[in-house]
Amino acid sequence: MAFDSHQKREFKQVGTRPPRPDGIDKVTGRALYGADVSAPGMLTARILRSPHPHAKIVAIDTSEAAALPGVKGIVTGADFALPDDEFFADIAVNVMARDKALYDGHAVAAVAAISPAVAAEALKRIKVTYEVLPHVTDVDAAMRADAPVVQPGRAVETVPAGMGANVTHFCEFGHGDVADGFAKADLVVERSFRTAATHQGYIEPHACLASMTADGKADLWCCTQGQFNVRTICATLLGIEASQLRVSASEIGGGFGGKTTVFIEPVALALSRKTGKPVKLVMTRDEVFKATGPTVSTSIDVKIGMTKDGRITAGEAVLRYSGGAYPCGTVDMGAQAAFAAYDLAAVRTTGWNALTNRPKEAAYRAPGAPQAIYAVESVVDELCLALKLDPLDVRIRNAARKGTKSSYGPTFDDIGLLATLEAAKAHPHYTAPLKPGQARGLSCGFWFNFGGNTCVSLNVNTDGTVGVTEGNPDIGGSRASISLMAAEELGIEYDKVRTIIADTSSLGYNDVTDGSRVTFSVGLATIKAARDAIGKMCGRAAKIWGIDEDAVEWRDGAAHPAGPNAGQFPPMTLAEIAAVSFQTGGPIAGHHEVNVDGAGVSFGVHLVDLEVDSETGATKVLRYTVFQDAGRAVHPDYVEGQMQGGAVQGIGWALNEEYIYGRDGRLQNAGFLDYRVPVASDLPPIDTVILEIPNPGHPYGVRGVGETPIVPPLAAISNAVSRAIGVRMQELPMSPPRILKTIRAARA
Amino acid sequence: MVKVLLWGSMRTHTEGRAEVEVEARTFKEVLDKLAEAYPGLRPQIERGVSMALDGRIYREAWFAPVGPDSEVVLMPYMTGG
Amino acid sequence: MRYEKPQTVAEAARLLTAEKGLTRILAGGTDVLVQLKAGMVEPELVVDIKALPGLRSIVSEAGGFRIGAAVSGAQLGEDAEVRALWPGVVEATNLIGSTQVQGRATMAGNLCNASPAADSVPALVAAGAVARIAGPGAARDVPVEAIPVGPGKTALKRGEFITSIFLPARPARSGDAYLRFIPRTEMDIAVASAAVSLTLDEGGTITAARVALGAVAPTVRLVEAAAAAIVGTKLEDAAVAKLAAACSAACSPIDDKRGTIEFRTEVAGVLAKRAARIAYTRAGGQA
Amino acid sequence: MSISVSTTVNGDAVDFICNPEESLLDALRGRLGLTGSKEGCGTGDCGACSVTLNGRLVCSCLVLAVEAEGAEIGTVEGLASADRLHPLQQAFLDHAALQCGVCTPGILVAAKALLEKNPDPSDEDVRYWLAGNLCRCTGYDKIVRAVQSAAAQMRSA
Repeated sequence: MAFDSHQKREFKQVGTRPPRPDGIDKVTGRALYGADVSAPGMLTARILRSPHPHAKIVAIDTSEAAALPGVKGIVTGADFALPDDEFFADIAVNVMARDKALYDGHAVAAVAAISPAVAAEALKRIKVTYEVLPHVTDVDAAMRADAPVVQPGRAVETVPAGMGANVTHFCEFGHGDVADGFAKADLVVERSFRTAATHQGYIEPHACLASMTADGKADLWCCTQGQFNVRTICATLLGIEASQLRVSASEIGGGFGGKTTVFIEPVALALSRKTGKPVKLVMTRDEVFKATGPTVSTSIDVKIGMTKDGRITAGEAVLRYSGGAYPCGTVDMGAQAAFAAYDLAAVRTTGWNALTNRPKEAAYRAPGAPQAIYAVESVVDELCLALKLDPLDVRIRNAARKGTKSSYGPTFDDIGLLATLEAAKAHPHYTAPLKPGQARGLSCGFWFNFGGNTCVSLNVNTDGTVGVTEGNPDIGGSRASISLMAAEELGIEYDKVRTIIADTSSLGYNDVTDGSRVTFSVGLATIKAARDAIGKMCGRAAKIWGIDEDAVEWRDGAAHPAGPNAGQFPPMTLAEIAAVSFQTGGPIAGHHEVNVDGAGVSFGVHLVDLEVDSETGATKVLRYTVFQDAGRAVHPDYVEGQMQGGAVQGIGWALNEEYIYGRDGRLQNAGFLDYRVPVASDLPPIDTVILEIPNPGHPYGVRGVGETPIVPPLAAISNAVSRAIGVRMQELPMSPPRILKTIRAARA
Repeated sequence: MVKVLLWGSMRTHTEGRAEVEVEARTFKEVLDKLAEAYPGLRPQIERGVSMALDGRIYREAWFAPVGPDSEVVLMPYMTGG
Repeated sequence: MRYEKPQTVAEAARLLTAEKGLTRILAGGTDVLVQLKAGMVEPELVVDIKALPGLRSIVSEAGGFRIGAAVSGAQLGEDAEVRALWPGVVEATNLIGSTQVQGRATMAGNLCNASPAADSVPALVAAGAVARIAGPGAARDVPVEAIPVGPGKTALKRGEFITSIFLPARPARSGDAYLRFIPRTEMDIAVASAAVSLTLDEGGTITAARVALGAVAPTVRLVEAAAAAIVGTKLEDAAVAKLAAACSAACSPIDDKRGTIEFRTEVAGVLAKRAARIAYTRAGGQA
Repeated sequence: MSISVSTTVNGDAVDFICNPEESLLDALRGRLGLTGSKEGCGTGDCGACSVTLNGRLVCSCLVLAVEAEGAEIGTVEGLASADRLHPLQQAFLDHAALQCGVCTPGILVAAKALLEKNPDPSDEDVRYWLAGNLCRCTGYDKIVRAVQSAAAQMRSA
């Protein structure tokens, strides 16, 4: 274990900022994304979607569509296996509805045709008979006993009897006596909050090209965060063996969690199976919004007690999340994360999930945490204001640290929260003067980070270069980080390493690119694969020198004789050993396969200055600084990139992004025109401060960095807006009409 | 015996106890013994649980060794984005 | 769908008149292509008018400018003379969509799309601009405010299309301005908007004004009471307050995904107030 | 009904056949195999399909393919010469101004059009010019820095 764990060392490559290996392809337009490949004889597929939020599918008549010249195949729900396992069954039913359409945009049939125009025409000729049912899209409404039932009988055993039929999930976390804690407080504040569902908003719509032959062999090209997971799901839904389905991950145009599952891939495969031809299926943007996975929408109550000198005596939160039309456990993570930044003697969080007629939730960057932490950090800010306390001092005072029993149970090891808070306090931004009308807000953020199944092969080429084969799609520059770690461990130059992402037939299973796991887990496996190769290279050198393997050590990219009896030999470099590898036993490779644990948790603190136009409710973000513990920043440019990108997604969530449903249960804003992600002119520079508190669970101290940055902006912005207008905002997004209404209501 | 801290909603199936003791030397044994002693926990265990062992979270590792002095906290199986 | 690119106005009119099915005019295409993509319209015939004589030029005429119907926002924005005479109209047009959309979008298209939220239209209405319409009969000139008759509906008859928009000459000491409210800084449709055009006498008193509002009624609205509130004043606070109140009173907006009735009504007044101050300053007044 | 179109793409004369409904983006990607321009929305809201049409920056999803007749089109594929990246491309690599990279072609084409019009833009000029190019990964910070770095380099060249 000692060898796996973090050790202090001097890095030569890690921490530098070389160009990414896939960079030139991406700036020249050569990189191939999901929709960029075609196959000879390919058909185009389109999906027919329910216009109703909730409806019984009485009948589907495809005969007129099938008769249209150029239509080669049509599938409906009946063409997919319904797995016994609920996890897969829910995906299957989401991919193609069976007896009921559960949300506006739910797929009900799909067509493969010789051209996009014919496919579009065919969709119009499919006659679906619906019996429209009452619908519910609001989480609080859905929890009521008299709410329309989205799916009956889906509650897990923890849900107490007597809850509404849409309640599927209940969880509770915490320790200590909260009633006693509140009694010790000088001030207790209790508030309710709501957050809208938001979408990951990746710029590349889902796209795939499927090809399945009569003997059951299939190839699938798709944009995904995890080709192995796509294989598992598609093989299950189509009833084929994993070995027969080879999934290749295209370059991926953003995911943020939204591409950790499947929506269209099984449909394309089923159509290819039916037609005997390759089938390309690309979502429109409207389909992406309507029928892929946004976040949960939430309704949250938070109660916190504080003493006059800023000590939190107890915290309590009730979280009501809806993950759409299917059971969803995201509230677990929200309930665990809500108070993670605090060292509390008494804390209790309870979480509920309720079904609504909305699309099936998919992960979005730290799923469940931003909403819960927004609510908690808002109440902490209100307490600081009321007690006239400095909000950073209060957070420092109450910060979780090594040895703190976390709000979700385990005791924290080395964590970087305190250092991050102190860095924020020492930063010029925190004390910069504000002009009249401007306000400053801040928030802590937290995410668990994960490891997971990881498999890496590292091949030493005879010319002294190295190929690293990994299995996680590169969304934000991870190939560069992996190459850096391989080069570091091997002691060779960065540009001697080429890292590629394998298809599912070329490497063992890798978990999805999620949970901020890639730099941490794939990095760890790469370092160990390099050590495996180093061991073999030391063995070859020992043979050449005629000494014991134990008497060879690896240093600065070369084998050296070591120890008193090793003898005197000039070191042999990797290139020298590789050059004679055929003569010394054959090709040299290193491997590592592991289910990685020990991802260190990550904390961040965000500071924002903004001003609100009190006549229109418009918010202008003026200055923004992100402080985050990265454990070890392998490629600092891409660590900063994660911090900046996550912050801006959070800013969008706080100010403008939301799923807007009409009374008819239909999504009103399924496009980038009215689903308003931040544009360049909305933003100031996003400054970053990277802290490096090594993760004890990684050889180089790496922590995941990708998810934490989306957590703090919601409350940081809300706290600043609330300070600017002098009224506590309690709903996201803080769109101008909502802010103006709040200002007016407070004045009235 | 290993003390296992459960999260709140699991207590319904452990006669209200937040901490239970089982005889186990590994993560897998903890899960097996829990399911055996408290059958009501079985569905959740089958859906997936993680375990924090002395502060480090393990998502699936059956053979992660657990000692009598270890801090063992059961957690829901988690996913990220 | 057929695509035609006629070389003369007569040919264009003939094509449009002859087609029995749905037709669409293509100039910048930034609305038409979105509608095609969404399947909102399925025209039988699209007539590209960009090759018609004069449609891509800006010509001085009687102290004002005749702007061809296919002149893009970007081209208009690069014309220093138009910008100097009607800065509000040019800034309004330049607010339509992104830089990319500016490369194609036209004022005439913005007008004919007949959206109540069209950015250039309130400014054109405030400016007293006149559209020249070609068609099967003789060309006719119509004030821009008479073109849209409801959301997505225009007063153009079968076979008719706009060939140019005329921005008139204006007296010395005149200024105009346009402001819209959007939740972001760019890329949105106006939630409410206001355009003000005014003329001052030598002492800085407003002698004439036109005030138009967008996105607060089924069509862009010319608010005469708002103009009356500031004519004869030097835009003192009381006059500005009256202007804002008159604007808010003239609103009959809807609640939708972009804004509420309450918000639009209030913000229209705020924007009119701010636009009036800019126009006043541009006209040489000391605000 | 198919229409034959003769046009010029990145300086090369090319012909293609298309349907009247097809967008220029469809033709570039589907007919000419130039998949560097991306479709992020198809409605002019994301800028991933940005190209130049007779020197003007446009969304190729909002241009009919038939309108390319006789026109000069510039795409991301035309930015680099055989042995040399455009300064903007190099700056984007040097400044890590891309993460997933799918918006990058459109942003490069748009930024090039900006620098041709305004070789010395302010940060605000860059941000407003690029407001029609959505990037969901970077938060735009490094993009603005990269454009400014390329601009400075191009001014001194």
